[in-house]
Amino acid sequence: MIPLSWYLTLSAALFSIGMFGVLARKNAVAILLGIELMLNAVNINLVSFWRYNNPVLMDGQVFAIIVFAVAAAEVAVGLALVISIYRRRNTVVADEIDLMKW
Amino acid sequence: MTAAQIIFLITAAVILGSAFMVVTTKNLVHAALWLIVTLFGAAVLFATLNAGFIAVVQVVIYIGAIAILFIFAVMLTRRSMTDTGPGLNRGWWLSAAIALLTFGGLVWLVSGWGGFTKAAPAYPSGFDAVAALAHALVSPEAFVLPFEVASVLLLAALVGAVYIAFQRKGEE
Amino acid sequence: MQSDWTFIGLFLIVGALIPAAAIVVSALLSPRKPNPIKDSTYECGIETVGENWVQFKAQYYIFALVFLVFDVETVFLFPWALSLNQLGLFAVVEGIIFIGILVAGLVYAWRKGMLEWV
Amino acid sequence: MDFWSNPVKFLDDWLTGVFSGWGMAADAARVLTAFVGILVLITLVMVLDIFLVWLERKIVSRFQDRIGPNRVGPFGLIQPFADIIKLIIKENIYPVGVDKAVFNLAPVLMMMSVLLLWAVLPLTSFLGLDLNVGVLYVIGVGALGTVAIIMAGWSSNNKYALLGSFRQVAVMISYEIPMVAALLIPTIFAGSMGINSIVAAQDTWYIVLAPLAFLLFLVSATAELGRAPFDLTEAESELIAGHHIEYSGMKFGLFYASELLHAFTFGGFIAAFFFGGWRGPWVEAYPALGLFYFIVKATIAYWLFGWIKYTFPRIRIDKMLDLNWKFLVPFAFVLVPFLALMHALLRETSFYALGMFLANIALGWATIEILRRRAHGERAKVEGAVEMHG
Repeated sequence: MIPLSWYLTLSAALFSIGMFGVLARKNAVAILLGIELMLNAVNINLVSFWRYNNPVLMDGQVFAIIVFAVAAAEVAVGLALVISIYRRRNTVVADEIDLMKW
Repeated sequence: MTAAQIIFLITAAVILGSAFMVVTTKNLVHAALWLIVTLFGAAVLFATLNAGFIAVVQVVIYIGAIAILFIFAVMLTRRSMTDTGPGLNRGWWLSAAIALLTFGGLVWLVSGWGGFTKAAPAYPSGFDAVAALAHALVSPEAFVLPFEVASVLLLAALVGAVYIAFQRKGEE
Repeated sequence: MQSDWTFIGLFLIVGALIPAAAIVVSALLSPRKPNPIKDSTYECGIETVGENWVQFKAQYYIFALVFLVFDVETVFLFPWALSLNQLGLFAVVEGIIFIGILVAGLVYAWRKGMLEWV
Repeated sequence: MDFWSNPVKFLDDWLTGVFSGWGMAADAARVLTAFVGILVLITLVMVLDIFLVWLERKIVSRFQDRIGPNRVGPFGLIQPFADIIKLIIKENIYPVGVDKAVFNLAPVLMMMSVLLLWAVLPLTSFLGLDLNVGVLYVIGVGALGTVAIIMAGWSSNNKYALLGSFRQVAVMISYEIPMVAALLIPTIFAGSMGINSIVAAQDTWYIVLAPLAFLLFLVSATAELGRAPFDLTEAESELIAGHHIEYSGMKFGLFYASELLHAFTFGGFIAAFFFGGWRGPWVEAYPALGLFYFIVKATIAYWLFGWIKYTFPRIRIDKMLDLNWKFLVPFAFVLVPFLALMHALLRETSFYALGMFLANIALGWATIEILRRRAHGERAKVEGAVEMHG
């Protein structure tokens, strides 16, 4: 049988990889890809907690479903912002999008 | 080693390998395709965890909609087929260090918790998780409010995103 | 339950292997005599101009975006559809509210002229 | 155990017994048996696919007042095998700038996305997995096909392939919404997402209870399959051949075969969701008879797709997206709560089937009336404008 620790370690690793992507990538779309990885790591955690705690209580799965909705909303708005910025400033490099700095 | 463990290890290797490709590959379309592999691997994990509904929804929403949206966005925001340039920041090693620290910290934190290595309780025989989930989401004494609020959240996202991305006439 | 997913997993493996085998067999049996003309991009015999990159309309993104939101919502309707027989009229009212919110978004996008292709 | 009441179970038990007799663990023997069963099923499906090529060519030739293949074998039945041999020994061309890995993966994924549907297709009461998320599984597998089209179009390094695949994907994702909404209705009626359970619950065929849902599913499935009149990706006169322009030999063959098989599979789903699947007379006594009923119903539905394909002219992409977002989607979101309400109200009554049918007729009539009014208004506007200028 697989102990819970395997799932938790995997999701921690996936979360860290996603975080690396968010911090290190230049392209704004790639940063959003990293965020997707992090959200998936969260979902793996939620579902494995559901299974390893008490499968009759559905809270973990309901949480995962809500995370899907949040991920969809996040991606829709995030990519819309990227496209809008690209149209105005012709760049998708996050470092060059510094209008709010000043 | 049981069969379940072997399947888990293969899936985990695929997930982590493709996730690594997502964050390092220069070509963004490839990155999006690798993301699809990662998402599919996560769906396999959900299926092995008996969460059939989550597994299928993962494929429908993440692969069928979100990944497609990513590919469309990549196509819209590029100057040519080959323009990729350096994919990573100059300070990427710092990011790598932070990510490694996060991983170590997270594992250290949860390994101190009592339930870290516990085995799964026996799955109640004859229990239909999909029906139970359906009931939990809709019945008034469970999660009906989050269920309805989620649709409001999506409405807000739709209105906001469409407004931002929409190209008004005369602009460019 | 678990055996169902094992079956799906086996189906996935066999379903990938058989088309892959078809391609491999054909690669082994077929000749390979490339030349520059044969390998050029096919555009009805007209010489290819520029790279294969074309400027896409932002409209593709808008439709994908509207689709994403509606896809999530319709998937959420499946749990509702499953428990309809148990919960009866209460669930129907709930579903009507849910779909009403959904349709409000559609009406907004329509009114703003975002569903026009041109 | 009687062989004819459940031949698959009988063979399954027998083979598992044989494998266990070789000293295999019980679980391993069961998995190996399932593997062999799936291999046999998929091989049969591929043979069916070859036969479909012949059937398709016969159908199209009849519509175009021709005879179709009639030289190789009786009625030209051996013709598709000759085609296959030709495709296998044809040269594999990799045009310049092709992304080889993605290019080779796309046709495999495309075929796989169709074959995976057969896991849940309820061929008989005992064959076809009753997955408890079956309906969503069908939609999810369809998503893999969308990805395959994008991969093919992008990796070909050809503007027309890229444009074709993006148009096709825009259309497929748009029409997925009404399709999912139409599939909600059998789910509501049966109270289950397992496709075999849905078939088993159809004491009256759902075409009687929800003819409008059937029409909605038929239209959106035609678009989802990328068949005429919605075959924008293969708009030969504009885009050459869409996402599979650069494919040759067996890889093109896989795209072609998967398109035909996809249409047949959706014919099967139409039979399962709306025409009672394997149900028919004497099925309770001889369950194996269900396979015959199912194949007949699926073939009729497949022929319906062919009829539509060779009758209607292609629709322009903007008209097509208009049709979807401004008619089918709003209509679907009226239809689903309306039928759910009627179902909840009438379920306990004795005139359930009749009431549902009449409710559908009423809603359909109201829709047509609204459309007619709007069309008249549009027409008056256009004609008024013409008169003013004239």
